[in-house]
Amino acid sequence: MDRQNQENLGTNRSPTNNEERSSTQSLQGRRLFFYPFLITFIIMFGLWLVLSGHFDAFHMSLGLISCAIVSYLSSDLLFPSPRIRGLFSQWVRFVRYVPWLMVEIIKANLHVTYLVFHPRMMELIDPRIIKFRSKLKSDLALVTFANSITLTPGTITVYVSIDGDFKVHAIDKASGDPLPGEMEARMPGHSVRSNG
Amino acid sequence: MKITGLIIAVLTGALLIYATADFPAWGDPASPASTHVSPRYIEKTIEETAVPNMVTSVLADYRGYDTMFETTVIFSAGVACFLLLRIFRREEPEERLYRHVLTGVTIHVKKGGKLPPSDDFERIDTEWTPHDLIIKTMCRLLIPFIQLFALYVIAHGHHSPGGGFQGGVMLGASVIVLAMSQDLRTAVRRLREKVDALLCATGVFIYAGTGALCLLLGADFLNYRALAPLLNVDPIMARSHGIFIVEIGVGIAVMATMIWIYSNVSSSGKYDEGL
Amino acid sequence: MDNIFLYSGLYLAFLMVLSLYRALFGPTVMDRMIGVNAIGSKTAVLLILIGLLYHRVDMFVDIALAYAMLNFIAVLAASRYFQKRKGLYDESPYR
Amino acid sequence: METITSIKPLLAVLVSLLVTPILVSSRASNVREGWTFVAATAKFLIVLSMLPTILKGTEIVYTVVEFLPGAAIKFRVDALGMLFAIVSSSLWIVTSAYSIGYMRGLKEHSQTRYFCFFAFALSSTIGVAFSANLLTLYLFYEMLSLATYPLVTHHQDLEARSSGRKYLLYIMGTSIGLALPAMLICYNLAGTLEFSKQGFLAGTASKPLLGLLLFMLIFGFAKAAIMPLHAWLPAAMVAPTPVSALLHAVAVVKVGVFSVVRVLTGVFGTNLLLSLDFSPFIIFVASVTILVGSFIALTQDNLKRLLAFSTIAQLSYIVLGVGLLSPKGMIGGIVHIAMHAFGKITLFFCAGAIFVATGKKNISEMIGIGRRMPVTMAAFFIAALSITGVPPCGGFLSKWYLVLGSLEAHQIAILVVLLFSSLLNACYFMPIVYKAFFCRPEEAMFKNTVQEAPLFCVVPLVVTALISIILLFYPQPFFRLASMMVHSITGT
Amino acid sequence: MIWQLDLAILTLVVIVGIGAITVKDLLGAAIMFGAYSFMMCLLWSIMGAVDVAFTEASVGAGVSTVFFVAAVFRTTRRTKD
Amino acid sequence: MNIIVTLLLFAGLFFFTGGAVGILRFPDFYSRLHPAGKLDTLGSLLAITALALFNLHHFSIGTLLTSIKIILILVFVFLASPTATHAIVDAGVRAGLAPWVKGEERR
Amino acid sequence: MSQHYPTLLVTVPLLAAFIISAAGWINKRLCFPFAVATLTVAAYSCVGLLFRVLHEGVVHYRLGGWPPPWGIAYYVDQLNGLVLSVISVSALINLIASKRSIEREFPEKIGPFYTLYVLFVTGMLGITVTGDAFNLYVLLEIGSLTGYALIAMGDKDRAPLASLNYLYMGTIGACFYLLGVGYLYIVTGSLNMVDIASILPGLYQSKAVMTAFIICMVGMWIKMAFFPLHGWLPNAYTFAPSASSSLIAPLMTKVMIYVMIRFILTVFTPKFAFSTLAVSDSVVWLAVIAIVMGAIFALAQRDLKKMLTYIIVAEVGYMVGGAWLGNRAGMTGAILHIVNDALMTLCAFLVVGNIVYKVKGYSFEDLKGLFSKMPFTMGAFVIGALSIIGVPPTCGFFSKWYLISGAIQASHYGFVVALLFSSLVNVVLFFRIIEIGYYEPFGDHHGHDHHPEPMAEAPLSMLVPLFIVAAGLVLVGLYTGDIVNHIIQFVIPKGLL
Amino acid sequence: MGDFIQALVAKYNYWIYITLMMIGLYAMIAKNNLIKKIVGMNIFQTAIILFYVSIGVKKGGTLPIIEHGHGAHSHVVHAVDYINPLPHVLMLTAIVVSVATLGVALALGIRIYNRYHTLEEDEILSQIREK
Repeated sequence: MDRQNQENLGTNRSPTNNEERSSTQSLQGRRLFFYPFLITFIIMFGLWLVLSGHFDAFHMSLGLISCAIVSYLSSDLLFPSPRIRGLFSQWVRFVRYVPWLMVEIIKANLHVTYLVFHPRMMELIDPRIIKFRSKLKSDLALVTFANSITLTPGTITVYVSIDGDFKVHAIDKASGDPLPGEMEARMPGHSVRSNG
Repeated sequence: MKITGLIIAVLTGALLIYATADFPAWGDPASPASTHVSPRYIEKTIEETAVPNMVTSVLADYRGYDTMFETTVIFSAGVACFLLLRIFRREEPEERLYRHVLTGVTIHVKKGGKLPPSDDFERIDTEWTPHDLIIKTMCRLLIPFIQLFALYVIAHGHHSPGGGFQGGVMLGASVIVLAMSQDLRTAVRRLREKVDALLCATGVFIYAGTGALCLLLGADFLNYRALAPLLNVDPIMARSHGIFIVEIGVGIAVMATMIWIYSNVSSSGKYDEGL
Repeated sequence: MDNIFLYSGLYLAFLMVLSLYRALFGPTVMDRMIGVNAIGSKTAVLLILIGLLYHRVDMFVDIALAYAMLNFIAVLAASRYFQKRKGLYDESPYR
Repeated sequence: METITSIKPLLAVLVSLLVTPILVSSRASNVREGWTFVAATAKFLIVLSMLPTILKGTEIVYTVVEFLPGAAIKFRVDALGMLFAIVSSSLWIVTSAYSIGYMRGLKEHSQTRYFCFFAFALSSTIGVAFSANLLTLYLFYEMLSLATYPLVTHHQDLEARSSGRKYLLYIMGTSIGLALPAMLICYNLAGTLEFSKQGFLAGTASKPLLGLLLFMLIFGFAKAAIMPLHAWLPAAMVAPTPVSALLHAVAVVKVGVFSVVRVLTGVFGTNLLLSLDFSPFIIFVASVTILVGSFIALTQDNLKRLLAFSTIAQLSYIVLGVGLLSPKGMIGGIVHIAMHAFGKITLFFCAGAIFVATGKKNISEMIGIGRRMPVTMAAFFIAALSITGVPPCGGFLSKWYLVLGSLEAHQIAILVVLLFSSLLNACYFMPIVYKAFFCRPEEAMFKNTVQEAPLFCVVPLVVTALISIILLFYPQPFFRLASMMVHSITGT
Repeated sequence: MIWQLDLAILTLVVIVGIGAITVKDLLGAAIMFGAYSFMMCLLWSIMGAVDVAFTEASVGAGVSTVFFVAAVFRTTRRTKD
Repeated sequence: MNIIVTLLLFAGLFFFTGGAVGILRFPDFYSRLHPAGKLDTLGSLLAITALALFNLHHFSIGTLLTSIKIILILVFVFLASPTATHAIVDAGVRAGLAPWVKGEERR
Repeated sequence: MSQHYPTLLVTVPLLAAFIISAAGWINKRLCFPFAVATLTVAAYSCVGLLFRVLHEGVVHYRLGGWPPPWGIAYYVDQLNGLVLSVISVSALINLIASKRSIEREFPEKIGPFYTLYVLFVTGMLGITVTGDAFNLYVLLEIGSLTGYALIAMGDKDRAPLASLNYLYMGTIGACFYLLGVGYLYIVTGSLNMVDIASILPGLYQSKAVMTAFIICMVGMWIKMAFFPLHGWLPNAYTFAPSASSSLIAPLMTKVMIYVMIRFILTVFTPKFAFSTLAVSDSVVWLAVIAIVMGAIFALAQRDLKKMLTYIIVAEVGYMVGGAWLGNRAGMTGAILHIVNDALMTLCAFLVVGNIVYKVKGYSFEDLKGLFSKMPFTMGAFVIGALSIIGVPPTCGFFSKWYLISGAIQASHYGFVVALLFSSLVNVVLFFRIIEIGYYEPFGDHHGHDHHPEPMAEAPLSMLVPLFIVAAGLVLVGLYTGDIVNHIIQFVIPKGLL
Repeated sequence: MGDFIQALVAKYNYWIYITLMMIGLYAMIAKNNLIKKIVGMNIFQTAIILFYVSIGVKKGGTLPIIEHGHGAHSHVVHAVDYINPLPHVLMLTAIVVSVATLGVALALGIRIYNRYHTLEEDEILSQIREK
């Protein structure tokens, strides 16, 4: 397993990240690697506790070992850049975002269900492809946005470029119109990424 | 051929259906299969091995010998795929393609030419396609969870369904997901082919080695009871722990083999971008 | 309650038949994928239902979870195929 | 009958086998031939050393391996076997000498292989002679077939190839197709394969089955060249002449006949054959072979082919003699093994010597050859007399006994056959001799200068011709052995 | 064992099985085979064989299908039957 | 409790039905993905929540953990399902499948 | 350690396979010594076990310490011991003999090749030694899987397809076997062979048991290439690399015949197989057809290796027919022929390996002039050929002897005729080859060698094992009596006359 | 008729497995495409697994994992209450074997394709014959 190459597989697009990575190899490297590791470890261990349901010493120690292994192997996948600033605020935004999304999803589904069971469905639907550019920058934000679009009324993300170009398939005109709209505004990571 | 196949299939089926007449009814608790050998497994599993999941106890202890060979089957399948498909390219191709990671510009390098050592370029094949952002990111996020779940499955084989094999497959699958969401080279960079092959052998070796260790400690092959003094527990717990050790071995072997087979099949032995 | 679960399960099986129609009769491979994916999402629910019918949900949850994960992998693999082979019906032989 | 255990039979068999590695490894021809002589002499001496014991009426037994009860690799030296062994081992010495002359004279290739397989063949022959049961006999019989194949096909040309095919087809086909199953049936019937004085098949099966077995065994050992399974013998004449001489006048064909004799005496037994009245069948088959063989011989131009057909006819004398089942006839038949061997080998030697000296194969090309090769042709004449059965040669004795035997068995027809065939013999031999010496000068194809074949060729044939004569006056050992044999099986 | 569900899924299994071998497209066959594995997994859960179901879920639904697709990717989708 | 569970379950089944019917009725591949991707997800959401709730019937730490695990499935489905949908639609686009436009035959 | 022989002989190769696999990644040259050492230990254990069995009777071994119906147990009797010894020894000999050709054919993949080689041997040994019906299936799959891979590495054009066909047929066969075991399990509730045998007598009339028997037998017949089911064998063995074909050809079919005999004798007693189920006569007739057809197909071939494969098909007919004659002699013949045929086939295929190594071909064209070019190889070939033909004192004769006498005792003359017919055809087959090697000048029509080489014998490391095998053919023939009296005799139950 | 229905209810699982097995076997023999044959092979193997699992089923039995088993040695376990675990164990092995076979078979298929550029058996055979 070599760490240098691994960095590459993350999505370090900006030159800033590259510079950071070269500094990673210097003295700071170990410490910068440590935080993602630790956070991954904590998340993983929380998950383990939920999964396991056995709280005796044997299983707990197994849990520790397993979490350590996973963190060692994959913490860089979870946190491709060693910087973890702003993580917390992102999470807060995310938690606020989810309930809103839920409501949207239910609305979306009712809409689609209506279409599905409508006897003259063929006349109602009018599929089209909408293109727009999102202001979001980070991968994660883009992906969350794209998935949210997929989950919400009559739209499916067809293509996202790394620069935020979206292609969306909408089932009818009404579904496609409001994009990007409110959803983008509510996205976690929208504000955070501005410093990148 | 179609008619022949049909005739053979129907004949076989007829013979088998004819034989079902003498079967005990489906789900009959008094059938020989349920009364002859299996009751001991059910009633004594806790007493003899301290493992509530009797499938695990039978799998890894009562019939642990089968399972050892089961793992060997997987291992040999991995070796077989390697033997059949792997191509070690000796001669340099006419030209190589390098992609600048940041801009996506592709550079053609003629035979003999060289790029300055840099992380910004990666070697690609003609087949290379841009990564899909959504898939790539989501898989990146999911992989650690899949891995943890797989480890959980291996560790809790005693109490719930699952065990080394299932966990190993999922561990392997996590790497396969990585290979699919990005490309095979990435996955191979994380887990080198040689390491993978060695892991594969190690996993099975752990299993068979545990058995042989019992042999060296004076008991029959795979009789984990003999491990008791070594692990410092009573013989019944020794069986339980023995099962656990073995499951780990199975997990490692299966994981490595799945990755091995996938890498070979998906790149037809070239270890390029793969699927 | 068991009966409700049982009939829900049967109903899910019926829905699977509907999805299966797409899986069987295409017309394109993508349609099949949709059908199979739909079957997959129902299967996860069905697995938990079975667990409830057995009164041993804790044993089935793991399977359902693993199942959900791996079903995703299968779909992923199939879609990856089209990322590299850009033909719906015809194809270029691999060299 | 007393028996003693001794390893001598095994030694006699092995001695020539043991010498083959040395033959293979030796590059120099002199060394090779020297070792051949050593082996041949040793073999002859070992065989001879057993003679006194046998003459005392004791049998020598040695079991090598026992595969299953009653079927082992086992040697038993009795009078009949002794007779055959003496004949073949003594003639090997002579033939070795002759081979040297012949092979060197013609500058043949692959001489090492030739000598090796020759030694191998002799081992098998002695093995057959000393075998104590049908299994051992079959074993060595097959070995002999295989060992002679490279000898027969020595020239490696197309003719040799087709002859080799024919040879194997006949020999191995019959032995596997007929003799082997017959042997197995015998074993299943009797539980043993050990030759016994009264035959081990007595009282084990019905007449039709026994008849079938007899048929299978007689024709199974096709080396006896009983018609219609004779065609391999003329074909095998493509071999170098020493091979034809030793193997197709002595070893191979005699092994066939010997096997048939063993079958008749050791497997079935005279009493059984008499009681079942199988004798006419054997006699009929043998008579037909004698007459047809002789007639065909009359028409041949190639000298070796003529000799081959002559051999076919002569072999059936032996079968006929034993088939008569009368003591005198049997003695005659058995002694004929020896008599015919010495006579026929001389004839072959002569044919070979002519070939070496002149390159001629056909009789029509040999007119006047007596003037060029007087010694050879004289020997030829003596041997021809012996084969025809005219004094002063050994052949007369055996024919005489055969005649007596046919009278004893009240088979006048056989008497006629014998006499008629002798006449035929004279008809195809005498013209050759006549033409060789007493042709008109303008007919003669050779100059008058004496130019014999190499010494190594001539000496052996002179020796064998002399022995043919001597045997008339001193046939004692052979007669003694034959009568011991007959005595022991018939009790008279 | 829940025989009602069992019967329902068994029927599905047979249909999918026939589908998998009749589809005139290897990728389709691979996908159908994946569906077949889902069904089998369900079937085994219904019969109470959780471990087998787990294995089938991980192997059949996950890895085998991926292998199939990978192999089809490396070969061809074309099939005459 | 049971009533809530039943209602949720039935709602989930309703959406599942919508998904299945939608897959059958919609005219082309892209539009079929809408019911398949969304309705099935929501159906899963409702049904699985129902089942998780039902599992808390006999409350204990064990059942609670089990319920959380069931919810984890849900989380996973929510993460994976849109991704899978996207993967399929991406495949369709790359395969060159033209979207259905109004007025065409059903495909 | 001697009480652990039964497990050592399987686990030592198994453990070593993993070490070899790892060693292949570290240093390729380590693989061969490891493999040799492993198989030597295995062979030593096998022979030691055989002697122990001869002295002490049946050896029991409990794996994991569990008593038999619950755990997996080994019962090693004389039959196992004999077959085990043959397998391990021939595998060892072949390993040494094929070192050169392996190194030449797969220079990059030596490690995996030896791994699979040793695993294959493990599978074969395990099948032979195990006393558990299901365990046998797993080991069978090990043997088969490794076998498929080993075969597919041969001829670039043909071997993969042949191997894939083998895989299909082999899987059907193994699945049928598994199905049969399942049928037995459903009526007996046990998987242990001895335990099943003790329960079965009350169930002989059951349709399920009958079907189980038939299905098991059909499965094994597929695996052993019994005539109508032989389709996979000729191509698979012909196009395999010489190291694999000389490993698999002697072992696979023979081991399956062993399994069949084991099932007839131990699991379903002979009484059931031969009396209750009145099919033995038809099976023997099937064997007759197998022998005749095998011989005829062999006649039609134009290359040596394929001809040998059809001879194997015929030989399988010998053994199946012999076993199903239902009497002592026939069964003895079948068991003896397992040993002999393994050696004979090994000898023949080693010869082919040598020829391929030197001449790079095995069609009849390539054999021209080989007697002068490779006299020692061809000498060994002649011995092997004689044994296959059935000429005393080579071993082939004696098994044929028993088979024929068994057939005579059973009054099954069709089988006698078939055996004799095939012997005669073998004479034709082999002497045809000998003629080509003997008469035709070397490199006559064949393009690649115009200047005749006087001697181009295979290297000594290939010749010596070949000679050992050839000598073994004669020695086994000479000691047939001992083998039968001290080993095989005890295997066959007293009830079988 | 009544008997038949009774048999149907008691044995239908076995019959379905036989049907599946026939499908698989038919595909293996009759199909021309190598990968299709592999699919058939897997169906065939799965059918057998189904058969085995069916053997293990017990009416009224629960999963073969002891309830409340963690450390509780006190309560008595009755064999009737649990499904027979042995077939499950065996079938785990069989599944593994089938996936191993699948891997090797696919590898072989790829090799064949790389050589002949087709997966149809008849086309491959005709290519071989042409040579």
